[in-house]
Amino acid sequence: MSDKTIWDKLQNVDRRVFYWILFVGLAVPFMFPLGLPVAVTPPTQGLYSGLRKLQAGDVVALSINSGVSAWGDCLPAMVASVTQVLRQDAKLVIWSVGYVDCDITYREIVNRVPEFKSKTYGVDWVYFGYCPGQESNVALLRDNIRGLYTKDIQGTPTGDIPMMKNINGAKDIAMVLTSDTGDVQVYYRNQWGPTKSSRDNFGAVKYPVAEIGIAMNLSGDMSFFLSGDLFGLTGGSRGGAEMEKLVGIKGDGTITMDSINVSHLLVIGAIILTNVSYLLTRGKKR
Amino acid sequence: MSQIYKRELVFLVTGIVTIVMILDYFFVFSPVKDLATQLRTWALIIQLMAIGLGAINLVRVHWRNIQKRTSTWIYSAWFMVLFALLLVLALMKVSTGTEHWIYSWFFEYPYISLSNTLYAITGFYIFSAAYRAFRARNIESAILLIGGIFVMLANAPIGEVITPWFPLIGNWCNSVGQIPGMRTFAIVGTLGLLAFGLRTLLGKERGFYSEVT
Amino acid sequence: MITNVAAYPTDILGITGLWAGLLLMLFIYSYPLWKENPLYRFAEHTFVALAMAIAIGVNLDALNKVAFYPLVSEGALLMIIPIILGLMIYLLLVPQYRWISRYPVAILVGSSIGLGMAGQLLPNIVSQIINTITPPKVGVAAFDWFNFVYIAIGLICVTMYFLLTYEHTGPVKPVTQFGRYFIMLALGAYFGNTVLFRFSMLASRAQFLLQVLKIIPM
Amino acid sequence: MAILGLIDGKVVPFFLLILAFALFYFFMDQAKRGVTIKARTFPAVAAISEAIGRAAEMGKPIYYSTGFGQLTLSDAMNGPQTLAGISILSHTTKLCAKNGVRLTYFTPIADSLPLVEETMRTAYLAEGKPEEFIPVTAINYQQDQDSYLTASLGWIQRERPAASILLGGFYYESVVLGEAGNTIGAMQIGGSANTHQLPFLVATCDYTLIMEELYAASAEISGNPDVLGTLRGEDFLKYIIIAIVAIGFLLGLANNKALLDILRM
Repeated sequence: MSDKTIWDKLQNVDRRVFYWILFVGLAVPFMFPLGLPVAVTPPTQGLYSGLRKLQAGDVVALSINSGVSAWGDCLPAMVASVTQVLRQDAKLVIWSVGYVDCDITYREIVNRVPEFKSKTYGVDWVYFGYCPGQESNVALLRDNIRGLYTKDIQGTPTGDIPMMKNINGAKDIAMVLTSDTGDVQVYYRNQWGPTKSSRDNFGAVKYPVAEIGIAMNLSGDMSFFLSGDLFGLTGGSRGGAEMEKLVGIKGDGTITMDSINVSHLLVIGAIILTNVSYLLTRGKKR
Repeated sequence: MSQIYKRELVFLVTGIVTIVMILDYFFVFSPVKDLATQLRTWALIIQLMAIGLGAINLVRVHWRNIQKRTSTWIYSAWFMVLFALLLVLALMKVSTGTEHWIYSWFFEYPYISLSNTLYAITGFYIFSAAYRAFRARNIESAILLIGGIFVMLANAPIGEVITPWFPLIGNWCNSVGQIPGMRTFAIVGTLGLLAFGLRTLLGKERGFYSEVT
Repeated sequence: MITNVAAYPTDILGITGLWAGLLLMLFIYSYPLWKENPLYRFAEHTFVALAMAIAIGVNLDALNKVAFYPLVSEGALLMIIPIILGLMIYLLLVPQYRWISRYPVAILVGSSIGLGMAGQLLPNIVSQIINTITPPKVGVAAFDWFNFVYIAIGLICVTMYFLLTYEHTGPVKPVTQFGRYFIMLALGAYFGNTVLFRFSMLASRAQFLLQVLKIIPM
Repeated sequence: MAILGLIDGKVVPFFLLILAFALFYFFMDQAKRGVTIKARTFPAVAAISEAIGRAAEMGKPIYYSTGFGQLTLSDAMNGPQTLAGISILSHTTKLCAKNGVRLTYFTPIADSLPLVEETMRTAYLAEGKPEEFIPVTAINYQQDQDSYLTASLGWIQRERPAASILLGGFYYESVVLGEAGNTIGAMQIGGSANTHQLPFLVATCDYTLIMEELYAASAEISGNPDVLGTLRGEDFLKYIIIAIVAIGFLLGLANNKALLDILRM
């Protein structure tokens, strides 16, 4: 009927066909896991080594700027990092300048890290919740945490929280771990960058910031890792899987890797198909 | 006279705030620092309070749909009911500090699930975008394609199972290959911003502060 | 080895919540997987209402922390100014005083442009130049020197490509052409990375579907 | 040691800022004196009028958005992009008013509403059609990135706009909006200074404004000579940067770190 070959048709396949194949392709490996090995990359190793240098009593700021919607990418690495921080007997100050739903992320982290059970709230960790305001907030937090967070999430005035007695800014905090889907790590680098941390023996010239990011930002952030502006960096669920391997836990990062493998093969297959069909049909038209 | 209040003074306020922010960034001069910190807090408060304006716009849009009986009016009505219910619960939470179980339920399950769903919907679209964009039509798109494929195979653990070259080349693209492009983007973007900022400072960039009548 | 602790909910709220979440997810995905339809519209309007109400609650909470609490409990009277500025934005709704609403906006514009101009110079220009011209350490592999040359030459080519007020002709033409190649490689690499991110998001949704249906454990 | 009271490590950036301002000012002055500066034309800007012509023929609306922009104008990275997007919105609205095309602007940024509303109102007024501007249909606000995206997707399928214009601080919505527009065959014009979204805008849009082009486009639209002067100033700065990189590169090959020490001041 029509002179269209299969290759012509392939160039204009209804995109919904791909969507169905993709969704099924992502789901199947959860039921039948393959368990391929994961190699650790230098940026993830950098984060882990940085955490290993923490001493008992050091304060780490965890800035949860990724929403629940980015759990797939950020939560595994956050859980693994927090586990390591607590194993080093360091303290945690947790806040968010990014997302409204950080309370749920925070709760999930506390649920998933058994190390919290042996710690005391207010002494070993404190949570301030979310405050909208982005970069201006980060700039405020550098010098005056109490100016932004007058109370913690339970309503205790910040000055009355035992571990916050001597902490009010970047100079009292050993390092920042920021988990974000956008540019919050940039805010910390730009705003906190010139400030010295409480631990100058940390070995970093710049203020120690590590990014627990989404894979998408990995190539952009990579140059900051190479230049030393970030001491560590994990990208997406893959980074999470690497962190889980280093810390020695089995979490969602490791489990998701199989799906990632299948879906990547699918997209590469589709790209090969489109190129073959493109080349074949182009030859014919000449 | 009114033109001054309506236009020139607005530019003046913008300019002063801009300069305070610049000075605060570069100099250790405490009066400027205090002023800048104040202004940042003010900006935050203004931003927080502006949300009501958005809510009014949204409610007006849906109210109009209902009034005009547009094709989607029934959904607008559902929006109104749900919004009213949740708004009352949200205000209750703010004033009393305790969360009503209906509010927590809506927040923890439907809201979270929906925002995850929307965030993940990109997975579909990126698939079809890749299908169309990664076609080697000329040298440029061939380079795009090669860069993309190698990085994907470096990211997925399966790449290194096939051959160790995939992560090697992919990681090179990631850590070195993309740098000239991305770095220059950062540089020229900032230059563009500087020019745009100066135009705003001098009151030459009036597009967004359009003439008031 | 420690495995994550989470379990399928047993209470009615948890179970209905999971199923509501799943249904809404399927309604939304009916858009890409099928087409725009009444179920999608329902989910769309539900979401818009939810997001708006929740955001109002969150913003009021934050206002309380940043403005009202210091004003009332700590006597920070200066906080009255931003509150008045914030109220001024609502004069947009009153035709004859509409222009007043620009004053608070002017503060926002000034602070973003000021912070942006000052804050981006160091990381986006100076640091980028420094990183480009810092030679590899003595005694490293020849490959690092190759990277050093590659980045510097690439940067110059791409910058030439962005010249806006000079024609790309004569000897500049091949340079800008190379600039485009460098750009394409960067865009390709970025695209490839994003694929991983988007797929892991979608994978966790597929995981959620299977978990709610009890096909795999929570 | 502090130079002129400048914070350590910020000396070079500060002088760079002063240099940039001086250059911009110099070329603006030159342009005012009549030195002609021709900026490279951006196909994306010309495409806006083409898109509106198409919409007028088809009797379909235009979708316009400035993106997520971190939900506020006061964001240092995205605020200026949103403002540039609103500047171009002003131009687009004028063309729409002239051709009788319906334009709907979608945004999740509440504090930009005063600017947007005034911009659009003024554009209609300039075309002598103030009564045709109805804020409720022209501006569609949604709180939050995700719900803004849902509403946009629904609107795009229901109204089937002839073109979708995406200029501003975009985040993940770029690829979704881009592909959704492709599905219905809309003409697409995109632009952002967010590096992370450029691959998708380039892949899904017919015309793209990359990084500084977004800021420069509003200069081109205005055609104002002293605005074009700033573009020449930018180019001059690029030559300076190229020179520094070239010199630094040669010094680097010789392992001389003098220039690096100066830049780190």
